[in-house]
Amino acid sequence: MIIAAILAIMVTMALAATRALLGHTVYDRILAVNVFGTKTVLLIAALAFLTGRPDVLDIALAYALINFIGVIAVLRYFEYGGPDND
Amino acid sequence: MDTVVDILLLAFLAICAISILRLRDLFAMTMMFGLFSLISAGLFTTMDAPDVAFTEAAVGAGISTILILATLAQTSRREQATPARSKLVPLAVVWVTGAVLIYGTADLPAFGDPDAPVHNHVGPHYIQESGKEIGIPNVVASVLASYRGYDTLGEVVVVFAAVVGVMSLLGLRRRPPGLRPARGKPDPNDVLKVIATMVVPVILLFALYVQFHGEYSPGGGFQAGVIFAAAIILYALVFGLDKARQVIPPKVLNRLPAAGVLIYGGVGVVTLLLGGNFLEYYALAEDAKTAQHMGILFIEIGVGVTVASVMLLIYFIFSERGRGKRPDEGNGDGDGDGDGDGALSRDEGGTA
Amino acid sequence: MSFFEHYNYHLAIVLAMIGLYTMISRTNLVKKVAGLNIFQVSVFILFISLGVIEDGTVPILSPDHEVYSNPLPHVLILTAIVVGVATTAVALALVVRIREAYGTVEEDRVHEQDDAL
Amino acid sequence: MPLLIDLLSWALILVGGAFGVIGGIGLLRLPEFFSRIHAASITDSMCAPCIIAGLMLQSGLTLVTVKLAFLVVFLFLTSPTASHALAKAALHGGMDPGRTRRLDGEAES
Repeated sequence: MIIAAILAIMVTMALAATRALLGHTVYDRILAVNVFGTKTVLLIAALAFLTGRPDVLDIALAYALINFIGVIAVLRYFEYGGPDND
Repeated sequence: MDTVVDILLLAFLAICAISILRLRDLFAMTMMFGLFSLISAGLFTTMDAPDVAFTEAAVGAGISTILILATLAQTSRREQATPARSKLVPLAVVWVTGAVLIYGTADLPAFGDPDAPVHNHVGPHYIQESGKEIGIPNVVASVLASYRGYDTLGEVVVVFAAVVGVMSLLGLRRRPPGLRPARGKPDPNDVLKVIATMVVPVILLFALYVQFHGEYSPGGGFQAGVIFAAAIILYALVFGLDKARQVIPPKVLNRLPAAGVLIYGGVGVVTLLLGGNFLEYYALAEDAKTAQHMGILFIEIGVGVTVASVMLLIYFIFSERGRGKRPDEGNGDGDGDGDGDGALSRDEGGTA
Repeated sequence: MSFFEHYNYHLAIVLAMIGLYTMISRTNLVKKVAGLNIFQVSVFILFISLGVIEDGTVPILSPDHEVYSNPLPHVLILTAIVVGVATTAVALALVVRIREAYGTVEEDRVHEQDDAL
Repeated sequence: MPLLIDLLSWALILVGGAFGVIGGIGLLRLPEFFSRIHAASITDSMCAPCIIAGLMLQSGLTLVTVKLAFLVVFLFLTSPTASHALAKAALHGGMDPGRTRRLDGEAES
């Protein structure tokens, strides 16, 4: 059953990756990359259960926060050209 | 199942790499670059290398992406079209290289083969004996910090050397000639500020957990340092550079990379003075396992301090260099004034 | 058969080829740095692939598991990643300085200005 | 009782997976950026908590559950924030929610 979840997550990742490739606007890409990032978090959590080593869940946590920081950084640079113009 | 995930992730990686090659909008390219790092980190997880995945996620998707963005803010946003140069030479070089490498893999043992030479050298020793000799479950941490502690000292010094290089290239003068200081528009994004105040302490706490739990689960000084730096970078992004600079006074921060290397080397000197070899932790305490624990704890602290302060310093140097407005604004670079009119935010996705 | 047993190595080599092509065919310096990073990641993947053992698990000792993947490549690559980001930072610092000195980050423009001197 | 928990967990994981795919299709098929944000938010606010809740039921009361709970709280805080910041940046960057309907696609092909 976890395999079903992994498959669903992979399909979502593929769809998000397609959107990131098609793009049109930079915002679409950022959105798609954000979705892809959260799906990677889920994929790692599911894989941890599939392989029976749930202690690798720390990586999923690190992903979640790095993903957030990445999106915020891209937005700040894209919108204002840096963190200092505040 | 593992194989399917593995091949799919590798296919994603290849697609991502091709789009990095083709995109002319460098911001979009940076997005794909972050995606590339995230996917490769996922791949490392499926290949049973959680420590590597951890580092790649924090470093590749976090710090590298932010550094490329900071560079783009100071250079140009678009790649100029490549002039009519022959594409044949690079293509030929690449195909020949690829063919030679693929020919080279023909003699390698099959993927996952337990009888491969690489698994019959020191690997089995680490796995079978490290529990008795070092006494910590995470074999990667014991190899990194104890068996090959001398190598890791070298790596830490390389990281230290990198910050010295960046500092001498960019940090000595805080503003390049011709750049005048400017204040941008105030940013009223309160939601971000509230969430950031809630999230940043949690990330710092998580970094400490990764640092000190690294002997029992994936983690250690390298990962913890990067995550610690990422938390403060998030703070800088939301609240501005000046406020983030106050978190750690520049005078202290400038000395921390050296302090970390000194802690690491200092452990080695202490073991020398206590009668052991350089970085031979058994001299630190009576009980062998306690001695190993103490040694690993101290040098991981040294690694963490160096990596965190180096990443922070590099980020601060890059963004302080880029603050302010350029006089020659208008040829599409900088994008610092944020008055994009829709046309600015468009890019020709993948048509390059 | 044995050709397909190396699929992981082959895909890593494909990535290396893409990275190398990005580095030598594009003139934009930032893109060259991105290509360098792709190449780096391909080498990391190759190394980690070498350490994989079939039905192995994460190299964190636990009483329930017998077969672990080889920890040595993990250690090498872990430190290589951090050193890689350090070199990337130096490369990007050089790019910023080149832009300040020449007003462009395109390699052939820089060459033109050098030749004009 | 364990059977009930198992069933509940599988149901949650399946529902989560379904929401993920639906959100992914929406992300790909919806016509413009501001409507795509909605699709993306579904995957963040329904798919992730459902799957993680299902995994939590699987793991029982251990440190793993605590980590998963931590993960779900973190995602629940940050995902909407990221979406919000993204929408705001797009608006700020000159994208008009009413106007940009199919323009992108036509300009592209």
